[in-house]
Amino acid sequence: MLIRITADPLDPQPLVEHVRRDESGAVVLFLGVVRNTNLGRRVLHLEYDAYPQMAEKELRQVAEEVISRWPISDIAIAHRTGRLEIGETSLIVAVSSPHRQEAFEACQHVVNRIKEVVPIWKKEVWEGGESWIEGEGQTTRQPQ
Amino acid sequence: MLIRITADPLDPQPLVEHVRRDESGAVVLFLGVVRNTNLGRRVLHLEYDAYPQMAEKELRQVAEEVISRWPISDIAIAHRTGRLEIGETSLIVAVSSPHRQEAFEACQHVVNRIKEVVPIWKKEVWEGGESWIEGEGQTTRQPQ
Amino acid sequence: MKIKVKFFAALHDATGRRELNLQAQEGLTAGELYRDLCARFPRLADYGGGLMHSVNAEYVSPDHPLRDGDEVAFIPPVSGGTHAH
Amino acid sequence: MKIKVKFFAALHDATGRRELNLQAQEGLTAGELYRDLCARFPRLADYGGGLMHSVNAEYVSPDHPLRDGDEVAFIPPVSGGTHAH
Repeated sequence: MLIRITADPLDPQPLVEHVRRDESGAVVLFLGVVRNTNLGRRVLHLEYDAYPQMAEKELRQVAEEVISRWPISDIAIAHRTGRLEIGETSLIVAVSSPHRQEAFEACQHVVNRIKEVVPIWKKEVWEGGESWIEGEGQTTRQPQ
Repeated sequence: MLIRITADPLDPQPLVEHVRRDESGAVVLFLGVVRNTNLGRRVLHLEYDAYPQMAEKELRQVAEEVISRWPISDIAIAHRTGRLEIGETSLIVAVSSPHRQEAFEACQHVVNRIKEVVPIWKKEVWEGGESWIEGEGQTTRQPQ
Repeated sequence: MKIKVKFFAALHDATGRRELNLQAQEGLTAGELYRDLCARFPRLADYGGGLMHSVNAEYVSPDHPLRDGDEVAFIPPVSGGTHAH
Repeated sequence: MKIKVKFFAALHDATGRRELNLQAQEGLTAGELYRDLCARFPRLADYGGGLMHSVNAEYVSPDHPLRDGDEVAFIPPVSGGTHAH
């Protein structure tokens, strides 16, 4: 298992190498990338903040939960923090398994759980404003 | 769209770069890797044979079918041929989309369709024998 | 007892701080600490509704009693992972 | 008319060839060509059941009539993609 919170750019290849085993027939990778619009608004860049020790602990729990539930070989999760430009990768989840179906399901589950429990936050910066995002798309109340 | 049949080792990063767009929020990658057992038998290596022109045409059709059916941004597919050792990557499918659910579904569909219609074949080589594989796991009749 | 408080994301903006070391009376709970901090940082009160509490990097309930040396954080609704929902 | 035949995977093993150029009579179908080839390469007959036919890299039915210059292949059940099923 590999869990990493880092301000450095993310590269998928080391995660693939980390999870692959000789009994693995499939590796499924998810890459979350910064896109240029959200809720109809043109996004200039994002900023990710994290509580690193707690985020790593929670990511580890998510990974353990998934390993106990699907017959998969291993999981690697890397989340980037700091300022990210359009097109940069914020998250990589890699899951390996002997059979492909399980790897797809487990990878999707990890991505969903990360958005629920892991203390990482993103701020969208657009022309003329910015806002911390809550959950899947709501914006925070903006204090005066 | 990127479709490639090649005898060279496969690297995921160029496929990610190829499919990513500024409107993409998700890239899902599938890597098929050679594992050390199949049907209870210890596999030494695999050999992939292909009808390259026809395989590329069929892969392109699979990709077009998926692009017409899911709201995804782009697809890249690379399939390796020749002798592959345990742990080497035989297939990479990369799908990008604004939202992640579609990328997972479309990627899975591409992988399934490849095993149905694309003229590529694998031979398993194990201790004391070898066999071309038919579909998902049956072995060919072995001519005397 | 000594308590360290960490502020992230919107709470960092609201307080202008990443971290705060303070003295608290024995038996103070995580929820009581939050209310005390709202007096000092009024903009914090805007976030009360959706916050979770954590002590030493574990989620706890607001009535969790604090102990000397604890690291406390108030966790706004998370939004990590991907930009694609 | 001139026809090019390609052999892949098990059919390559069965014939010992990758490619064969031959003269065929006008109107010959893909399925008839296969039966003719079985006379020349008896091990080919072992694969008849599951084969698909292709002409110029498109799947066709066995009664597809061949034309001068066609490239024909007989496609055993495919098994590409991944090793994980």
